Amino acid sequence: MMIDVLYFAWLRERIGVPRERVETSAATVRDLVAELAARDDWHAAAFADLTAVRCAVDQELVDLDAALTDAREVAFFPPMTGG
Amino acid sequence: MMIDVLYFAWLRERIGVPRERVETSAATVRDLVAELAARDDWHAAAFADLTAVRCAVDQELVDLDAALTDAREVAFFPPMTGG
Amino acid sequence: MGARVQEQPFDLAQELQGFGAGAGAVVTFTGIVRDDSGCMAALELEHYPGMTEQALDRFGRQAAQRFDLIDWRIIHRFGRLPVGAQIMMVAAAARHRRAAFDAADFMMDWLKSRAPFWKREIGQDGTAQWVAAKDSDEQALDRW
Amino acid sequence: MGARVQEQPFDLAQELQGFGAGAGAVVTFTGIVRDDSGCMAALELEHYPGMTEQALDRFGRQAAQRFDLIDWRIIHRFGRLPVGAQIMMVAAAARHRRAAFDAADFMMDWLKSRAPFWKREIGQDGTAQWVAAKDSDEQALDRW
Repeated sequence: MMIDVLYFAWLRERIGVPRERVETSAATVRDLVAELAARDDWHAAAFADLTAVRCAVDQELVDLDAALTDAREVAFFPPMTGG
Repeated sequence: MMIDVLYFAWLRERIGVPRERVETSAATVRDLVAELAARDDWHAAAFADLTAVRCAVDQELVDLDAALTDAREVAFFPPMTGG
Repeated sequence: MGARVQEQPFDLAQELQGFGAGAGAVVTFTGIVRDDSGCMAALELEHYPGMTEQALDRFGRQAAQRFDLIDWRIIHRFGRLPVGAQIMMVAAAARHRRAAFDAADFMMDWLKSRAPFWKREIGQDGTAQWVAAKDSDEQALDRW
Repeated sequence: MGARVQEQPFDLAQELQGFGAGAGAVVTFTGIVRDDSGCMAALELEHYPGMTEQALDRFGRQAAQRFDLIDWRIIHRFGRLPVGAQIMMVAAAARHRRAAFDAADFMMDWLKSRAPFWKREIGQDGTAQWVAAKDSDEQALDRW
């Protein structure tokens, strides 16, 4: 399936793009992260410490073991600092 | 000594005046209340239930056993309802 | 910084002009005349001139010290206030959120049962009834 | 009632025009860019368009239901905000004081660690540094 992957804050900076379209058959977010991290050094650096990474699937916060069934948009970002 | 005695809210209504000047030798607020309550039926009614009466001496909240030494102004009123 | 007692309305926006420069957090509370029964016309507030100003000023200064406020304001009205009218406001400015929230709460708790105001509900039929103090307001002071 | 995400400043007074008719208590919180180090120029806020609006709207609706609010509002800015500028505001209108305070507190706690914003401090020398999330903000959610 085709998924839009979005990056925010320092994940966006490390990877160098705010979004990319990827073809994947990953079953879970964690599987997708493994595929992305294998792409190049920048992706690997961004995903080196997963305790510092949060994720949303189709704009809903989920944890890394969430399924990707029918997902169209997956976003990765650091812990949020609103308010 | 001469003291200005002030009444607020329903104490003012029951007694019928907002303030009066009294000559007293009362040592404490409680003594003063006893003197005032003996004046007439209206004063007696106003002071019938002392659990419903609060007091300030020279604009500081005090309890009924507070001394009246050098007091110039004593006020009686129901529990406050600010805010 | 400061407390005021007045009959006329106040304007929250105007009160906050230049309020709390350097703060990271500003909390305001505004109390409004509410008609729960459906047959109230107004609230009439009596107060103790002189003592009221002193009391409000003390609550503000205590809050400022306890919560390290950058700025604070208390305004309380008296007289006849129709349903929907503002009764009073407090504002607290602090570096951090928690202090601003707690200071506003603290000032309100003291105002409720230690500021010399007495409220009377005026009905649409002209009847008047004194509002009784709530035990819960008295107990709220134990928190601080 | 409603949430808004915008780059331009907001006017608290204007936001409160006609806000919370019938309420007895209105609490507002305003967050302001604070310079603790003495060498900060601005805060730069990045957000996740689409998700942000949904998240703020959900926090507001949850607060309204939980605290029986008469009205609520959340406004959050993004972009470059100089020291002293407003970052965001929440307002809660309820019949009673406690509900209005708690609802504003509740919305703030959710905003702090569940609204998709990321802050970067821009120094007077042009350097930029991401603001780390605080564990205490995360833990604050356990209260609710």
